[in-house]
Amino acid sequence: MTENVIIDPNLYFLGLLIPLFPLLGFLVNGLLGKFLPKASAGWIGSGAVLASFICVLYIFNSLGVNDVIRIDLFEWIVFSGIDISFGLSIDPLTVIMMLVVTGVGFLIHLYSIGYMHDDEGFGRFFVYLNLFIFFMLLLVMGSNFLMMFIGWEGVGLCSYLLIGFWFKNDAYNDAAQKAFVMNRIGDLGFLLAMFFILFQFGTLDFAAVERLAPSIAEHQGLITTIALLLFIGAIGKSAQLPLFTWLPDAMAGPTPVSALIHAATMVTAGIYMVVRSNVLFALSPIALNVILAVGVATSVFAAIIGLKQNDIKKVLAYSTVSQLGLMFVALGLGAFTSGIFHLVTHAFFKALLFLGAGSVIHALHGEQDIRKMGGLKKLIPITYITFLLASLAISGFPLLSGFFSKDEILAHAFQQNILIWIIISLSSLLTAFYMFRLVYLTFANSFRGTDEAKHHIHESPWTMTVPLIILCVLSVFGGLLGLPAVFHAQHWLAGYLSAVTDGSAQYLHHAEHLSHSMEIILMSIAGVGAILMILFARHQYVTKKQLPPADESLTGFEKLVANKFYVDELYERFISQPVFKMSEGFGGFVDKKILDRVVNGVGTVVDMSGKTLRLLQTGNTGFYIFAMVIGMIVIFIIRLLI
Amino acid sequence: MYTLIYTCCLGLLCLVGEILNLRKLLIPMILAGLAAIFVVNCMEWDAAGPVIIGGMDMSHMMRVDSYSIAFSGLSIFTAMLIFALTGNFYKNEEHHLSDYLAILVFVLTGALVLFSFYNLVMLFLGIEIVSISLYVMAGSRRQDIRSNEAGFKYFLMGSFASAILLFGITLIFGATGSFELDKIAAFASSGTDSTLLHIGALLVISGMLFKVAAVPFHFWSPDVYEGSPSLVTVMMSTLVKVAFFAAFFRLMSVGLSGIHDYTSDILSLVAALTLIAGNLIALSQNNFKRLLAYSGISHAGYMLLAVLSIENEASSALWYYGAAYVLATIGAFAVAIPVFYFRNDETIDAFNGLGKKNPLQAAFLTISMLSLAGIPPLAGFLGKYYIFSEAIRSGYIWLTIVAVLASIVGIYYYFKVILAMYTKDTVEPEVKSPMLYTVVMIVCVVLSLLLGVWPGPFTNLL
Amino acid sequence: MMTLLLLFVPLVSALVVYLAGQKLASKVALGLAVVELAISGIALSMYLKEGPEPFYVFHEWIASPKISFHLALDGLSLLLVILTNLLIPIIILSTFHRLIPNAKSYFALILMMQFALVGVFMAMDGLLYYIFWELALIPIYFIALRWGGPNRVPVTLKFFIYTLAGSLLMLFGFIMLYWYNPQQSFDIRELYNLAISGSNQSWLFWMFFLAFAIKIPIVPFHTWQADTYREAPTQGTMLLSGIMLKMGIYSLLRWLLPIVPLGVAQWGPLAITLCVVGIMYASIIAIKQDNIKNLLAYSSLAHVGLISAGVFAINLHGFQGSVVQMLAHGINVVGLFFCADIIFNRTNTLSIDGLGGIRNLAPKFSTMFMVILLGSVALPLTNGFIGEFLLLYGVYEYNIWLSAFAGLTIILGAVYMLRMYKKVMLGNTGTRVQSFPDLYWNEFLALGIIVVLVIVMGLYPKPVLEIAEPALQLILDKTIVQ
Amino acid sequence: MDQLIFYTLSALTLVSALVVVFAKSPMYSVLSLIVCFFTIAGHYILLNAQFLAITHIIVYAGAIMVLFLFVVMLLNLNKESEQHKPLKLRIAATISAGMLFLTLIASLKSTQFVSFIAPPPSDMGIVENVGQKLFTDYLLPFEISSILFLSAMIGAVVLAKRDKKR
Amino acid sequence: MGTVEHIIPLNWYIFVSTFLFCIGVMGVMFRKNGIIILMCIEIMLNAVNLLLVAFSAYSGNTDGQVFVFFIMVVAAAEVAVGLALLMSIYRNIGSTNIDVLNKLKW
Repeated sequence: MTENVIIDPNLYFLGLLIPLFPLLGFLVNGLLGKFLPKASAGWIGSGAVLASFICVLYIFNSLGVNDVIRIDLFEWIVFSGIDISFGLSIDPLTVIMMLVVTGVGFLIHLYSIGYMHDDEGFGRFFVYLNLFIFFMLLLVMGSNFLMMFIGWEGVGLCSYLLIGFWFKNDAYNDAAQKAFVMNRIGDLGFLLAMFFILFQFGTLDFAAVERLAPSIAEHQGLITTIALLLFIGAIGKSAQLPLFTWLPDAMAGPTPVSALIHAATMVTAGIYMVVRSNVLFALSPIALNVILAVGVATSVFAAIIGLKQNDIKKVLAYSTVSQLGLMFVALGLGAFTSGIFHLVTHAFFKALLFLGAGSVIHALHGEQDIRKMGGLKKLIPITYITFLLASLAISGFPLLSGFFSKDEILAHAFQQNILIWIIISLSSLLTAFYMFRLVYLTFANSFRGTDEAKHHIHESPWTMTVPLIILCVLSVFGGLLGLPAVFHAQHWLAGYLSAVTDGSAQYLHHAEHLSHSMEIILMSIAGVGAILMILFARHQYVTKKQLPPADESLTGFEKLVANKFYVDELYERFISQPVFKMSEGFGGFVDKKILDRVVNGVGTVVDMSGKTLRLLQTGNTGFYIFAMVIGMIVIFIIRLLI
Repeated sequence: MYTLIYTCCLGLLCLVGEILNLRKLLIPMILAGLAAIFVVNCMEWDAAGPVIIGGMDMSHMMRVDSYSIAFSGLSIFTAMLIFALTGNFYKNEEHHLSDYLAILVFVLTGALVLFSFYNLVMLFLGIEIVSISLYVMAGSRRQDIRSNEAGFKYFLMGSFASAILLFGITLIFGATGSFELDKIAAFASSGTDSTLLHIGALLVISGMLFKVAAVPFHFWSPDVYEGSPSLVTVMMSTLVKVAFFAAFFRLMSVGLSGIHDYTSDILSLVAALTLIAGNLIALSQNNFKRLLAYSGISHAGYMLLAVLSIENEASSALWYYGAAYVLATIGAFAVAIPVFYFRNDETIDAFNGLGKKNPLQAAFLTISMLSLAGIPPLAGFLGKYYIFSEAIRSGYIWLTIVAVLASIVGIYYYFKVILAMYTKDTVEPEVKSPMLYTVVMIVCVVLSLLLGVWPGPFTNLL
Repeated sequence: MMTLLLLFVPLVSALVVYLAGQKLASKVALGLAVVELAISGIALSMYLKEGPEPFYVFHEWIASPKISFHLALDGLSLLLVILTNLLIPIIILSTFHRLIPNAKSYFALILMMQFALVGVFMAMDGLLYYIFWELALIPIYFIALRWGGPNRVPVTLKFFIYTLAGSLLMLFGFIMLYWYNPQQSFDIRELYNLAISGSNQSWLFWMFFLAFAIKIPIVPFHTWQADTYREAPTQGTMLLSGIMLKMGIYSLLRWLLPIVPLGVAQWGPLAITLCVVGIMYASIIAIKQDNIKNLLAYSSLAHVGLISAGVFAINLHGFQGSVVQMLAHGINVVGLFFCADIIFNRTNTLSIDGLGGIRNLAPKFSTMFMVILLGSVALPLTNGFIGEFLLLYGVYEYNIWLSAFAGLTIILGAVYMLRMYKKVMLGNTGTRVQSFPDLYWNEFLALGIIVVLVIVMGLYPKPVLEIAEPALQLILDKTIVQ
Repeated sequence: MDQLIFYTLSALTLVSALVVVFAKSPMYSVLSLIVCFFTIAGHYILLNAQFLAITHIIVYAGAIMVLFLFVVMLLNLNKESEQHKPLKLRIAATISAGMLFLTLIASLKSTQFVSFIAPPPSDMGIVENVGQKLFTDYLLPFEISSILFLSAMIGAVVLAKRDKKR
Repeated sequence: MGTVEHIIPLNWYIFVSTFLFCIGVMGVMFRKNGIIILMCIEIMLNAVNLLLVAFSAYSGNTDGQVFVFFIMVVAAAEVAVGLALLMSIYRNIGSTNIDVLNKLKW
């Protein structure tokens, strides 16, 4: 990899501005919020993000494929053996992520203005959102692992704050806390990984680590440990098995939050991190296989659960988990670019889906159960159209963005392991099915709610619809970023990210490239499969007008699935409860009954012995003299014997 | 030497003063006299020659050296503090005042003899002067049955102990053919293994242990301390205790140093017992004087460490500890006696609410208690430190550990008093403590602070 | 000169405050504390310019036994002195808008405490240090005793005797050292170069370690802590948790490791294990605590466990981490206890059950509370993170598994802290929360300062690291056995 | 001859002492104590301490015992049939005293003495020798003992004289 | 007369006086009448005196005899004070039984 560090004051300055704008927005809204008119908060927030989006665009077209901008602000933790600078660096991968973050971020800000306009916490919401954007940018821009970790935990904090945004509701607060703690579990792994790296290489700087990593290639154990610990972090952040349960609960937050944090950006941080340190992973086949396994398992598992969810946002949440799994499959296969590709497209259509869902919920004044919806296609047409297209994209309908990105991953899987190809194709078929189950139940047929509710339904304001339309466009044409060779176009994204991924290329075994015909066959299989699934869903829910039954009527496997395989309950039973029991045991028993008793016991013993000895003092002179005599006798005897 | 003579004269003067009806003047006179004697004593510091009487050298009887002068100075100063308290204490029994004062002065005389003795005869006489006078003083509240009891108990056990002491002295005489410390020391260190000497030494030590109230010869002290008039208790627990210890130390370090190995482990056993028993029993006491009696026993234990470790510094450690102990105790009593008087109660509850009613007194009593407990930066702490340091230096490690643990226990009962003052409440009115008492209290507390913060002049006194 | 000023200004101020009378006491105290803070600021600038030399004070105090009035101010001491002088004004500030009976004694005692603490951090003669160490115990005892909660008498007495028991053992150890020292003195420079046999060193190690372990406290010597923190008045708790337990950790660094390196080599592993066990033990207990002060007490127990673990890891990273975390923890815990006090002052309860929903009554308060809380759960860009990162890294260098276990603290810490925040601040308005006026100016000021410190230290810890490094390097060299 | 005297005297001494201890009535105790003292005086004479013997008789038999008698009469204790301590205690007392005796003897029996300046002058005990000693070497203690007397005297007076007020 | 030290070994005197001493000790523990106890103490003192005289006779230096004088002095003084105390007690409780004296204990 030939990175040439360009020192251009303008770019340096712009790069610095990118995170500063959201920070500024955060400070302004946070500190001066109460002095400004309520509405302004939204515009300030959005403006800040827009500003940094523009900066990103500028950098995007002025940054060559092999260029890197390094922005070293100041020495952070520096003394013997440790040298961690507070610095940012911008390379193509970063740029892509920044584009997603700021671009999608801006649209969602805009959307939120409409969505949240009558919420009492309007200002606070944008404060948090800006803070999130700031941390997310730090995450993707950080020039070393610790900087990334700042962003990493920062976004965790923001997600905590935003999930619990409506803090009066205890359930929401629990969800928020759950999210934070589960992320923390991953973070511990990340932290330990950093210790290993720091100890091995004496630095946490990405470039340096990438340079030095091969030196320990022969220590498979070590490198695998590092990679796996890092991956644990990714698991926590990107909601993979077994730490995925927080994400569905995280839907407690306002819908734009779900769109931004829990679909488009934050949850993909894990992917970004793996790609960022792809060399480390590439050096450890074991780690890659683990990733692959986890990814596959997650994608199928989540897809299955998705089949039986009736909360519009929960369905999307599980599909997110499943899609993230798919991305990890890509990474596990060593197809880092494909992972990023799917990340980007997914960001588009999943954000769109959430926003659409938000628009639906907005229209229905907070109703989220799809069994109480239906027939909305005429009432909120824009939402319907965009939502439909997004669903097509995610289901892999030919020539839409999702089709290409997914297909690339499938192709890689096919090259390396036919079995994996089968499994993930299955999961993408499932995806297509539950997505359209969702679409049809929501929009098709006739409204199943009360007339009173129906009366209130209306299309959302432009601030909400515009982002929908833009995202819709993106998710339709997003595929252009990575047209496969079949279309006689070179894969743009792959080329753009080559500098990043080349480092690892040499360590990955490359199966021979598929023949075009084979690729076309695969594509058509996937496309046809998707379409068949969609038709099947239509048959089920439109023709037969089937309705998902009430939860309690479910039995057997369905019940299991509807209850998410009781994973939450298992964790509750086997982790939380024991810890609480321990807490009570330690606090109530060990601490009070044992340790404290021992300490007090000493005191008691001393006191009692005093009270006993005291009785010798009988007050009888005869006895005193007697005692003295005995004492003397004892002395003499001691002296005689010794 | 002159110190002794003048003190005797002072005692006689008291009696004369009685005859001349100068009761009012007595106490000022004594204080002035003691001050003068104190000066004289200090002047002897460098000019201490052999003791000459009627042209005869009495060096075989007593020697005035820095040791005796230092302790004399301390005890004279103590006596001044105590006499300052007598005025108000005895104001109800004026017709006996002069007698009491005279006897107390004679106690001081005996103490002076004890500091400078160089012959077992002198030791014996000194002890007896002090003891007999104290028997009287302890029983001096004749209508008070408790006082009688205290006096008689003290008398019985005291004379019993004296008899034992005498028996020991006799055996030593039998062994060495002399009463002079020099000769005894010479014989003892000559290495001739004489059982007579050993047994005699043990008996003498038992006698001394009784006088300093060490376990198992301590039984008299709590009862006597509790029963006697408070002022006498002060006298016994401060001046006299120090005097006996000084004598004990002199005996062990000069006379019997030759058989130190023979006596040391007996003594250390006794010291350990004393430390443990004294502190433990004190925990459950509710009567202030009795509490101080037990605490006095435990302090005897600490001082025994000094007696055990007979190095040069040990004497100054003993002196310093004695000083700290004396100051703290007198300071405490200077607060306590008026409280007892006004609240007519000698238990710890008498101090309830003192923190609110008399903040000054409470604060000073607190400081005295802290000093007794050995909390820095008060004198009590440095005193303990020296004693421990010397003991460790002389290799009594386990004994010192016992002492340390014991002093941890000790803290508790000193704090009982403090807690009573600050956490309990009372309906009793404020205590109006006489001016002289306040003065004494302030002097003691200030000194024990000074001694703790700036001990330079006093630490290497000897 | 500077050193003596630093040491004696608080003592004088204590007297002044006592004489100032009940009305003025608090304001005078605050003013004088600020003066002291200014002095330490000057001292800092002097240190940065001229290094430790100008702060060196040596007078013969007692000839025999040789005890000298020997003060010095290296980086380590300087930082802790600054921490002390920084927290005292905040602590005093926290009493405004509160009714304090017999205020003059209260503030006089607080300033006495400051005097003793500064002394502890600057004393370089064993016995002098010991005297200050003990002296620090008296004021806090009386503060807790006279202004404490309903159950204060037995609790404080237990605390006093327990800690004093430890320190008496330390005194014993010091005397041993004195006689081991051929020059026969307590001068730290000589104590650092003693050649003591391994077996004796392990005795000495225990004598000192117990004293410090009780003071810090390290599990299982902590049983006095929670009760005392709960019963003591808030300012007392702040002093105890914010500064006083730093005495213990500081002493580990200054008076234990370099003096008995062999003992440390022999028993250090046990000690560090105790610390790590303590971290998990305390964190787990904290989860289910109902009383806020108890919860904070246990959390603080967990934190100091980690700090001590870093010390016993015996490497520069651990040391640096412990120093940074000492400052961080001092600041955060004071802030947290102040928040607890604010809650108690408004709702008259500290039981989590009765509380809730304060968030929407007092946004300013809850925001600041949140920030400080994040600092104590070691979120990046807060002071807590720097400390815990370095500490865990130090422990990692010592032993990977230990650091993995110790690392659990960042999970458990999040659990109990957020649980507490959730139950106290969020959710529906609790039964005990009728009206909750937002921060008064003094509370806002105090918390504001703390919040700023939390962020600033997290953002730019470099100065702290640089100041501390030489001293720590020296200690490390003395500790590592060849 | 001397031996015979010695043995009889010693026997008398011990027996009379025992009588003092065991006698029911105080009066008997007093009288037997007097006997005991006289026998001890006899011992003194045997041991060439003639002057001491005289003083002994004067001081003890003459002064102290009279004092005892006086008090016994005054408080007419002789009537008061004193009930003894419980048997247990008395046995304990006897045993402990016996043990003390045994231990002492056990440790003293094997004593060899400092070489004596033999033969001692047979007139060492007569007045001028003792007086010589007393007023030269022992002048200081002699003076000091006056203080003792004084103090004891005052004390006795203070304690014993009836209060006018009562 | 006056040659006893050549006929009778000193040990006999040690024996006798020790025995006497122990009788005294026993008496002190045995009786509870103050006066008798006082007498027993006198016995102890006299045992000491006897031993002293014996020693001085055998070692032929007068110091022992001189010491006896002082013991007598002290004995006299003690008796005086002791009886005085006893009187005042008798005045208060109408008895010389020392076992009554146990108001002060524990």
